[in-house]
Amino acid sequence: MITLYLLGAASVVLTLLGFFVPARVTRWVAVGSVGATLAYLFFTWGQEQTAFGGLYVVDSVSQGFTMVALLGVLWALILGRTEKWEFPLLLVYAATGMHFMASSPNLPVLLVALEVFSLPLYVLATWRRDERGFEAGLKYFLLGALSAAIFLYGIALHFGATGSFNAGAEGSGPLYVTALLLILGALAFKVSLVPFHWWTPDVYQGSPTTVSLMMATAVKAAGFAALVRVLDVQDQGLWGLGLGALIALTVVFGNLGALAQRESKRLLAYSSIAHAGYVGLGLFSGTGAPAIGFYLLAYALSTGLAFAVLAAVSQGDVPYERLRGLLYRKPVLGVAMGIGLLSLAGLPPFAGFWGKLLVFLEAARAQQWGLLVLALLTSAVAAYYYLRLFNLLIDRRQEAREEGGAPVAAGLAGTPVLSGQGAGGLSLATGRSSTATLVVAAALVVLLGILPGWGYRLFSPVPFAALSQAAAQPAALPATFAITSPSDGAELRADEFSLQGTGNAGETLEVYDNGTKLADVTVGENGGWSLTLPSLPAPGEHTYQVRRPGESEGPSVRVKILE
Amino acid sequence: MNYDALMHVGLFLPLLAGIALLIWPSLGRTFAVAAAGVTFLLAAWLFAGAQGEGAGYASQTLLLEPIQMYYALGLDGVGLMLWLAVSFTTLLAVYIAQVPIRMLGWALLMETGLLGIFAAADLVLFYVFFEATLIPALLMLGLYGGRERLKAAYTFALFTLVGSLPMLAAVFAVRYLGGAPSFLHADLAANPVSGAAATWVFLGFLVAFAVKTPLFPLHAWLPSFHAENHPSGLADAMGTLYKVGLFAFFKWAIPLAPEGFAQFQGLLLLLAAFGAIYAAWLAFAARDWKRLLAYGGVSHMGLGALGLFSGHADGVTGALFLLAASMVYTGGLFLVVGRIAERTETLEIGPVRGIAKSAPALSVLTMFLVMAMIGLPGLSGFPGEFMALLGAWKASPWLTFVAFTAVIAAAAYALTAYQALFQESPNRTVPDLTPREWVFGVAVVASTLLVGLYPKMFTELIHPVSEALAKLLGGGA
Amino acid sequence: MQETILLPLIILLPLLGFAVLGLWGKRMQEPTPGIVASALVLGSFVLGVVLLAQGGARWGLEDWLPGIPLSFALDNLSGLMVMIVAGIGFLIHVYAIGYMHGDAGFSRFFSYFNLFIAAMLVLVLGDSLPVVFVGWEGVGLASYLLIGFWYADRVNGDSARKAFIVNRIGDLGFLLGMGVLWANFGTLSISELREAIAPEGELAVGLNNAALALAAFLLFVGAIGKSAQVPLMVWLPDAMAGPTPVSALIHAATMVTAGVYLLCRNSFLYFDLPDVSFWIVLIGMITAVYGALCAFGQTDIKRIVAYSTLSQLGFMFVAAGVGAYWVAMFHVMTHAFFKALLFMSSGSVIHALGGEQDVRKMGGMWNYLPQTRIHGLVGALALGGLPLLSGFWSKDAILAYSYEYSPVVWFVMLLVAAMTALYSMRWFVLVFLGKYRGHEHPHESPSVMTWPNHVLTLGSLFAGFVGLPYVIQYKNFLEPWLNKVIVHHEHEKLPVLEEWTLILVSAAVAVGALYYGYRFFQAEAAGRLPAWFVRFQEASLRSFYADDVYNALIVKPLKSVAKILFDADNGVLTGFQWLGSVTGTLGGLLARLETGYLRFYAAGLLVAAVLLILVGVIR
Amino acid sequence: MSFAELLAAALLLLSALVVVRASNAVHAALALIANFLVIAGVYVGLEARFVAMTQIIVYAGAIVVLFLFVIMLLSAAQANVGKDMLPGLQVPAVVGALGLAGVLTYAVTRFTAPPNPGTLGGGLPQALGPLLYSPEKWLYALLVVGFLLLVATIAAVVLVEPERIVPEKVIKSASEELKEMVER
Amino acid sequence: MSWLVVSALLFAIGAYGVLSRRTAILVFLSIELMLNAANLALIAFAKQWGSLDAQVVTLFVIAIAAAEVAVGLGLIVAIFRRRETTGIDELRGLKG
Repeated sequence: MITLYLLGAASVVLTLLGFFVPARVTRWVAVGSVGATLAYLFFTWGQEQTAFGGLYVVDSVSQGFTMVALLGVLWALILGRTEKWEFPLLLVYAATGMHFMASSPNLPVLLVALEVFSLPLYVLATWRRDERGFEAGLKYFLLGALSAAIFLYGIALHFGATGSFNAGAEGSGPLYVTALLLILGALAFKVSLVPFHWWTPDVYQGSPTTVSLMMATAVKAAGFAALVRVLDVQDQGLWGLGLGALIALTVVFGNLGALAQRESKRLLAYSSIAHAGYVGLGLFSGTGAPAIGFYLLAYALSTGLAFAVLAAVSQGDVPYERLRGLLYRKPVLGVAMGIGLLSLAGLPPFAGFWGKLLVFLEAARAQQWGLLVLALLTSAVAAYYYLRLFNLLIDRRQEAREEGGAPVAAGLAGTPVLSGQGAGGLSLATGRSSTATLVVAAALVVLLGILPGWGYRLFSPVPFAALSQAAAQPAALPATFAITSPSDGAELRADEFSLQGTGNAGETLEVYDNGTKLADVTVGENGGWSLTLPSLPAPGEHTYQVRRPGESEGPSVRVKILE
Repeated sequence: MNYDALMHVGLFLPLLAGIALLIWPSLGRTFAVAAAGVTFLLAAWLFAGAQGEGAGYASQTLLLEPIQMYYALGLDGVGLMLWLAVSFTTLLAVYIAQVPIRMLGWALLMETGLLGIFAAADLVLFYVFFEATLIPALLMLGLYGGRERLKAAYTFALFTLVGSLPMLAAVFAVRYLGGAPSFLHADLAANPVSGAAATWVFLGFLVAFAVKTPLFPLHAWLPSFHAENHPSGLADAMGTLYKVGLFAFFKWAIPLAPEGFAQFQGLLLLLAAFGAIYAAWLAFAARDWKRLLAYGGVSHMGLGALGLFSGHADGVTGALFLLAASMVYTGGLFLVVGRIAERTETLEIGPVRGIAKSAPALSVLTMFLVMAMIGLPGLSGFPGEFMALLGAWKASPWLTFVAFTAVIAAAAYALTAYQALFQESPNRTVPDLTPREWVFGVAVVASTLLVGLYPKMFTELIHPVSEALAKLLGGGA
Repeated sequence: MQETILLPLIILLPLLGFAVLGLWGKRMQEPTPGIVASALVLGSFVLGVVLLAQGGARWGLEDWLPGIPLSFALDNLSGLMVMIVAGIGFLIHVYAIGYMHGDAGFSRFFSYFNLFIAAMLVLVLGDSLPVVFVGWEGVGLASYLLIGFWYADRVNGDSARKAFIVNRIGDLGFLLGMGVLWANFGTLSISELREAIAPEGELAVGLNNAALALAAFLLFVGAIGKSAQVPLMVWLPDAMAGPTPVSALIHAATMVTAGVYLLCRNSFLYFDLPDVSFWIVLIGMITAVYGALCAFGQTDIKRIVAYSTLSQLGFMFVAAGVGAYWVAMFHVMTHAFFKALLFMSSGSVIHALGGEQDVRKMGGMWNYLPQTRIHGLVGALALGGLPLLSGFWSKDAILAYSYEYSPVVWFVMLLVAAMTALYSMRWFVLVFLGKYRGHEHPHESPSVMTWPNHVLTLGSLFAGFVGLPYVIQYKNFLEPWLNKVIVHHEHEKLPVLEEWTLILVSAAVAVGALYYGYRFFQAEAAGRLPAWFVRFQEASLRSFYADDVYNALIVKPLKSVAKILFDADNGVLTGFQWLGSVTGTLGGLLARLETGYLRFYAAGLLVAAVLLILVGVIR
Repeated sequence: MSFAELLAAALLLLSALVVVRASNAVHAALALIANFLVIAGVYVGLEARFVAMTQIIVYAGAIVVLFLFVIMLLSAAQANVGKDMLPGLQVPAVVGALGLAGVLTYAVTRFTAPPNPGTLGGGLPQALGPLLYSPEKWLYALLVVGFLLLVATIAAVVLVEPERIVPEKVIKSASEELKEMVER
Repeated sequence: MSWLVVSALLFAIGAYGVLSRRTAILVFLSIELMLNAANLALIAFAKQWGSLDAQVVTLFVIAIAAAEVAVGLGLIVAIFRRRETTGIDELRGLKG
């Protein structure tokens, strides 16, 4: 609850404070309050709590994903130096909205929370008040409204099918499936899975780099928090195929599209689409939440590094030429960008690799081999365009000539060159504080790369023992057990007669003869079991059935016993 | 004596030294040589320690609990030998190469990666080191390479990355289809994958390790990697150490999916044999020393691969011994070529002739290493090649014949190049060996001679391990 | 056969010489390196003889390579070779002190010389095949270093490289032979192989004959490479580019006979394989004929002797082929004496004429070089097979055994013996008789060069008497001594009458050919040769175009294919890059989907939603 | 479906089509108001009287009026301004809409009414009130909606705020930049 | 029960409106129409399920619509002031 109060109070105080104190103070108050919330979250880790009749839930998903969201917002706050005090205010509003979204299993609340953090984003997108800013804002707004409408209709149908507004409600039949898929579509829009991703490249490129940073990191975290809750439904069959198609398209489009890009912000937009696809892989197995959380944290830090460096180069477009030889001109920026790119590419010593590994493991655990191979192939393609950017950094050839004639270095130092910038426009993120964030983030990426255990523990809900035990037994496959011999309809003499069959290793099953329980049998290590009948069966028709303890039906075999 | 602690220190010492060098290059070369030297001493100490019970060391601590992944290191006979080879060659490289100090830092970073590859006893940890070593190698090529270095960097990085991604899929498949409780080598080997899955798993490993052996079609990145690297030969020597394909096949691919290996054995033998003769043939037409050595290396590894894939104990021992030995002398040759390039300002074979007249010691040193490379008996090249031949013959006589014609081709291309540079009527005078180069020369010559004349101290350790592998494949001793 | 550390000492002495002279040779004055080297070789000779007298020795180290021991053994066969190598080696070392006088690389020469002796001793004393192979390639290396000793000019460098590469082809055969034996018998130590293959002198029953034949043939390929038999003979004539002591030691006495030694050492393998033996005889014959024919046309004094070595090696292989292994070793011994003598006397002549090697610019040495002329005469006569000289006895024994094998072989070899006599006389006449055609003022060589020749002359004269044919009551020492070690078929004696006729026939042929040669080649000295012979000599000079054929058929195509493959290789690379560009263009197409129109996006969104629901509901 | 309901449904669909097809923006807005009024009537029929009231007052009264105001402000009466850059989009639009309608009707008609529905009590404020304000029920949601409205107002203000005159300091450095550019 | 079908049709018509209209305001109007369709469905289901929760949610939806309109029209006005047009096809700076 405290996080809720902290964020709420901060928003309200900031709204009023803005009129009395200069913009710089509001910015630091905002940074202070978000930082405090983050610290609080960190220290009260693992304390589960539900309030407001189940509408506000504080569990590992909420804490983890809120942390990632707040991280993104905090980073944007520090980088965004501007004269107008509303900028930090809107960011805090967005942060609060994201917390609402991450910590509520109730669908209408999710919808409202979605709106709460989208509205400031629409405005922030147009912050630079230039041609492209407004275009980005409008596109994001209209498509956002459209997806909200779809979300709402999904909620209505969901209510129709299940009678409840809670995310994880069980249901079946076409109405429920349509509802679920509509909701999935709306949330897919938010996290930019492919058929719903249209807005991402244009909006990331149009809005100021600091805001794009926030979008790439925080918005994705909030979106996936909601997705994790919505898709927590037991029977995966309902939405499995739909999500699989989305992810396959996302992974292919995101990576291949990125190959043809000429401008680094738009490239990072495509890369964020691709990464959304990889995260989606984790949704299939029931225990995917911690893996997704860790991936998002690693992704947020890495892509944050990339965006932060771009923010230091220019708030507008950053064509490749501007980055050539950055390592030699601005070593700190170069190294930070390098680490970010390598981590995004998923190279081991950095956090990105562990994120990918964990998510792919979840996919492997859910037997999604097709998607897994596709993801791996496309991440090879991804490695190419990250490497192309990386090679630009270390390219020693002549320095890039910025269009304004002033070499990039000079552009970094002075205030923004007059290019239709409103007085309140965002200045470049070259202050001491923003370079500090770069160093901290880079350190975190490397630290998580070396000790992924800590990062993962941040997101895992169940106390460790239970989880590792869950992971130990090979695969929590949907129950497949059967009787293999004797075959159905066989005629056997009474004496040479025993039952064999298959099941999950280490599981106990009950064997019934014509409805009466004969004996319990435990499945061996190689997934097979056998039972020699205690009492010789009476001649005549017998139906042998094997069931899971506590269930009423299971596969059965009809056998005729001769004299 | 707590050897495990030594192992951990030995593994991460170069990393720390490397980072220190990157941040404060003013520490200078002596610091780098000291770090590499201590690592070598540790490796030697570990090696000596293991002589007794021959078991080696193992230590594991949980790194990522939910997926049962351990930070597990295990050094058996093979690992110890390769540790010795890697640390010795790095010491030589760092001691002799005239390079910007920061590049030494990258080399030390790479050394940790390599030591990690050979010591990792957890599949995911192995994958981490396998990929992590790519970064320093890529940076050394990208930052300090020649004109076409970016293109070479692309090809090198992409070959490795695209190669190792199917391996990641194989890592998952091995764990989840094999039913092993953790990623530890012992558990994974205890329940290998069987049936159709084994083929796919092995294919995954095959692609990644073929790039690193390098086997025929996937060797395309090697010539440009070596040709474009820093002329001093440091990056090339480290690159030679990075050819871990054979070891990786031996330790991870074959034990984890023996049935998969059985299916691919024919193809692999063919590729190895073809690679050996093809690369030797290309070396004949190479116009500069680095490409020649690169192709020579590929041909050598082809012979080793033939031995390993034969599935017989002596073939496997031969392959591993050849791997370790070739690290020392091929690395040494690259460094010597670096010294020659510094004297004659060119790596081409041809323009400069007859420098033996003015630099006799240099010519003797180069002659020695060239002879080691073409497998002259009595030097460290021969035992490995010979054992590989004995094993390979049992697997397939014809392929062995084809592959080992590369031994003849080796004599041809190596001596032609040697003669062109050292022997004809001199058109230049170059300074002879400096004291530092003398020390380097003596070290390389002594080690090659010792290992060549008395291979028993290594084969004794390797043979039991390769016999176990042979038994696993039903190949017999 | 006692286990003693002294045995490896025989090898270590010259090895020590190689190391010491190699590192500190430069600091010693002119003759000391030569003296040190010769002393060490003498030391190992004495040690060898002592150990041999004590009934041989053995020394072994288990598991040098897994399953392969590092073991040395000195028995009668290797004892004989040790005596030849160390004995004649010592003499040639002494001779070289004189010959190499004033050369810049004096110490370097003697260090390489000692390396050669050490390698040859390893080859000879090795008891397991890989150890023999170490020696085998060791001598290859030493011959490479010594042929290319004066590496300054390109010709020497090329011929050294050629020698090494052709040897390597033979070595590959040796390697593969070892592979076969290892695959079938699991061991490579010669004594164990002997137990496995021929326990009591007969072939063990139930052996895989095909594998045995393959192993034997492959080892024979190794022998062909090392002993310069027909397919791989091109390197021996070019090896004359090295200094004369090198030619004398390596390309006459020791290295080239290693092939014959290998066959005799592994006689348990060959003695019962008729088809492999047939091949050995065939190749031996062809080489003998080819060598003899080429010797006629040569103009370089050393190349005449080189081709004669080629021919004599043919003889030895025929002897081994027909099963008379001890005779082959007998011919190796006698040949070592008179061939070394011939080379060293040629060396003295070259030394006397200040480096002149062309026989057409020599002649009339008879009256300038008092001692060398005797050496030359005895050498030529021994080579020619003058009865009672060593050459005659060993060659006659070979002819006798080949007669039993098949009269055709005997007849051909008789012809070759005649030709040998002819070209040996040609050599003698062109060098020593007639008047001096050059314009140097020849002077006799110093005593350090002539004394070794004196010893060799004695050897050439009396070496034959250790193995006289049975008909001559004089006891034959060599046959029983060697047959204790060599596995061979019991050889039933020819009837006395036939034996005598054979001896007389070969004696007559030899004397006739010698005399005719003496007369015939006076004309060449005066330049009045019959036209057909001159044309024959041109072809023979080019050694019947063997080199050109090899270059055209093998070397050139290999080089051009290498060039093509080299360019094709980065074809493989561009193949992969093309793949990259394809994905690039595909990416371009996908990126163009982002048309920028908001309504297009909205349409995409809704259509996607509809499809998603359809997929979900229908399934 | 009684006659009145059929009539209401027809009216709804008709007015919706007008909103979508009208060439004049004002007509579209007015049609939307009509649509909302009819829906309010339907709500009353479905025992949701309070919602019907809010629909009329807030939705029809405030929101659409705001639309009308903005249309007037921007004098953007004529609906389809500018050249149609994507003429080809008509086909997917129609097909998409029909597809959507088909799928949704299919899904909706699969609805099976639950066995024991609760009583609505005419959807009067007396029933809705406790639901809305009791912490156990929807209070939290209400708070969040309140917060949303706060955000909306601030966002709207920021969007349409004119360029504020900026304190002295900033302008000077901008001009320096200009001078510097000129010299270089 | 038929109200559900009507709401579905209304939703589809709204969707058609979004795709065919070429000015921002009218696109936004169609989205409002879609929102209303959803509201209608909610109320219809409330009637079937007999639960008042759905009606509470409808109220929230109206509030959301209000908030959206506020920001949306603000954005459209701001764009109009900058580009003198409300046509959405002209705004095509970002693509590729």
